Amino acid sequence: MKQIYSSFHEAVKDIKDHSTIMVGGFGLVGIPENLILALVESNVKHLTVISNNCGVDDWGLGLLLKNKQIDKMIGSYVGENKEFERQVLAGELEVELTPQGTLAEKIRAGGAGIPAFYTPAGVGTPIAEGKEVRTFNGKEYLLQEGLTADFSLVRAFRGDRHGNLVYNKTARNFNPMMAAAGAVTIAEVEELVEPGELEADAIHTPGIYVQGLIEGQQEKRIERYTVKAEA
Amino acid sequence: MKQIYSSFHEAVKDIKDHSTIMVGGFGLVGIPENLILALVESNVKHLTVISNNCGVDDWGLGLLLKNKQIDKMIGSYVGENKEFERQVLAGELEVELTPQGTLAEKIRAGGAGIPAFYTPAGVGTPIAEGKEVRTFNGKEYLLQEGLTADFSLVRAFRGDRHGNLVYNKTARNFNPMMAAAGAVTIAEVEELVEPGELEADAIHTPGIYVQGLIEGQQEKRIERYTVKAEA
Amino acid sequence: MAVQKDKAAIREMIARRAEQEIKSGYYVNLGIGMPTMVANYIQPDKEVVLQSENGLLGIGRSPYEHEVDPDLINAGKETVTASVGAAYCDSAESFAMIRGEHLDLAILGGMEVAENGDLANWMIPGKMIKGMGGAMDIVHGSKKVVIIMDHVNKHGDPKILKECKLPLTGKGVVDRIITDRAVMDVTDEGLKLVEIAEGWTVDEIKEQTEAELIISDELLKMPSSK
Amino acid sequence: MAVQKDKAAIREMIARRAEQEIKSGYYVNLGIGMPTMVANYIQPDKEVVLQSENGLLGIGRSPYEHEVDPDLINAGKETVTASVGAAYCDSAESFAMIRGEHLDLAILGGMEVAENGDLANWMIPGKMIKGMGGAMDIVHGSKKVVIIMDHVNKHGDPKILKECKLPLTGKGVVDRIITDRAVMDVTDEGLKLVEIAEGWTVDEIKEQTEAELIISDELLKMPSSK
Repeated sequence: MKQIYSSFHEAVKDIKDHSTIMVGGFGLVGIPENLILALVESNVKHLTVISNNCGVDDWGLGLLLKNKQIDKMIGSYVGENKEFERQVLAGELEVELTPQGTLAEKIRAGGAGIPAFYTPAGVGTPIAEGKEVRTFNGKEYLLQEGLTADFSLVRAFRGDRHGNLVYNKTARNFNPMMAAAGAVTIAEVEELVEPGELEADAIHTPGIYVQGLIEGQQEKRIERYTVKAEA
Repeated sequence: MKQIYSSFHEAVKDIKDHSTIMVGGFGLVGIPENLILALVESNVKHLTVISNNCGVDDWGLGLLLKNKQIDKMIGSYVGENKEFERQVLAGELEVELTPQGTLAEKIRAGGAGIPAFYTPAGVGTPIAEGKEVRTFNGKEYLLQEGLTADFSLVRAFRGDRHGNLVYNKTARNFNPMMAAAGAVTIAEVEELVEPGELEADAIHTPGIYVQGLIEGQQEKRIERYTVKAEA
Repeated sequence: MAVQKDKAAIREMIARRAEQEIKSGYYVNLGIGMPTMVANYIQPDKEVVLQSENGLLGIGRSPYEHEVDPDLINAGKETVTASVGAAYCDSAESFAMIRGEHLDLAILGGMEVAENGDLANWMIPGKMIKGMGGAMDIVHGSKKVVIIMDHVNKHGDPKILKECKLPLTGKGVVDRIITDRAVMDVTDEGLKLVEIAEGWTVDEIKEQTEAELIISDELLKMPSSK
Repeated sequence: MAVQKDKAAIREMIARRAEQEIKSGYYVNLGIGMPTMVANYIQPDKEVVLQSENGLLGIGRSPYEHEVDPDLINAGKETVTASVGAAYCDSAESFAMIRGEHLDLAILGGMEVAENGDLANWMIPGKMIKGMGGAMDIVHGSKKVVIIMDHVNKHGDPKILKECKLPLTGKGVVDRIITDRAVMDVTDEGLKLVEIAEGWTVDEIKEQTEAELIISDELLKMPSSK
């Protein structure tokens, strides 16, 4: 049975200054909302954050940013956040942009014990600078290395006490790879259930990747509310 | 909607001499039984077969072997098959042994457009001969290239007319990676259902990887029947 | 307001022309912005599966208000629905589909395209870099990559160039360019003009295109927006 | 029949000693053959998850006849059950767990082990090669790799050597060796004898071991099979 935290404060208390953390989510979908809030409260500093995006100004990772807790951000798209732009231009924040598919694969590789792999994305672009280019079957590829983290914070729909996780719809995104790539993975779940309640054939993250869990209620803010007018 | 074949004969009719085929399964579990039988009947020759094992003497890929349809076998364990041994010793069959995890990852890479990756398995062993060895973070790794096939034959539990597949228990094994790595992937399913019947969050092989499907009844032979005496 | 309306009409014309690239049975990735609009014009008799790189194979229409699920968005972060027979996956699997060339077609926006198929569509030096998102993967991952964009920029300068000036998204990745004025193919011989919009002459298009244009022997009229 | 019984007793003794390597909360991969037997001796108060590289995290006991499911086997191809809270996965994910060092312990059989931790357990030149299966991945993929085997071969010759003669499965991968006569650890200083079975002297073990043995200051008695 995995550790079940009694508070979000307790869940993040081992995350120290200068840690590298992965945070699941695409935009604001599938982010571990309360773990992020607890990190803001903990006031831990000099974080390297690996996440596809960096939240918006007043929600998600944007809150860590506003509180100046992040030294370096590794992601693929950071355009939703004005404070991000200000800190980069002011030299307060280092940013490493990585093509989204490469980022996903680097994290997957990190969790899977693959130190490096070749990918076509980025050949002939600024991303290729300083990277090995190698030809396979007449096509050029870049060498990219795997990514791991001291802590991974993920958000799942349901999780059981063995650490098995199931995600909902597009809230899955980067969460499963990050769960595998964190030395310590903390899962915020919408619902904590008993072992055996999740269908063994339908588990997205096997429990081996998860060190602790906590149930959390999600706000699930929507960035681009887009609807069809009722007929 | 994907092609639904009316017979196993029709399903394999495009597989010609000298094709490279991947065949799902671990031991006799999760093998596409009727597609293999149809290949035997088709009498197609000079196949390169990529599969973890090569069946047993009278079932699965062993039938293709007995009928001398295989020129080369790429797998990780071929010890269950006496005819295999005879053909190798007689120089009739070429064999390329690959560590099981490396084989799984090579097939996953092939389907995912990754031409090559590094892995620790095989460093300092006969597997490393002729392969690049490279050090990352003080540890040695081998370069291994991705694998693809002209045809992949997989066996699923349920499949829908969009090609989405779900596997049962340990019959999943190599099937999902092979489904993605075949230029043409043919799925033998125990039950064909309508789109929408499979839970969208629980699909193992998204339909994009599958070109055609056929329903087939499985014998599911057991290699090592092991039971606990009833109390 | 007249200009506004013209802009919308032009975007619709481009989107409708782009829709013709989509054949029944195709798996398609539509980029953020104008490419997303193409979905609105897909002929109902075509069976098309739209992929969203955030992990959805089978994007459906926009939800009615009561259907909105905050866990269900497209790559542009808009709330969407899933089509019948859709499948969700994680981001690594989603880009495995893309990188492994399982998609038939990607329709993306562009800032600059060069005659050799180079594409620039993600950064302008000196301006804040927002990031490439999935674009650098998607340009390598589809059997056909179509760029839709205005033929010239707001100053009237060409966007279809001999060489891109902006940092690249991908090298030699574009197959076809569709603009408000023309359709051009990247071929081994060079950039070939294959369709021209009503109201424009070949000479005018040549003038508005920095890249050398080969004129197709079978030059067609581009369908207008009406 | 006496020999037969002895053999079984020796295997049980090794398996029971190997079980002591397993701590509560561990994820463990047990190799095919004698290592699989270790599962029979896991203390009921320990919470242990057994991984099977063919795609099962959470191997349960053998099935009763009415429970047999041909789609549910272990890596030794024996029918098994799944434990409560088990998860199935594909082979790539299964080896991602292994290669990514998510397992706490692997217990495998061995033909030869060298004092530097080299392991040979998959092929004998001149004999038909059956294949390495998952062994070459598993030896790299666990926080601790324990080899269980007879101390000497059937001719009485050492199997724990200065250098392996057989083709390797992995280089410098073994952490601990458990035999019918001793327990040895691979350390930076060399191979260290840490436990010795009843009925054997240190000198006898040294004689039966080609590798140079460092004798632990805290040499323990190996638990006997009773």
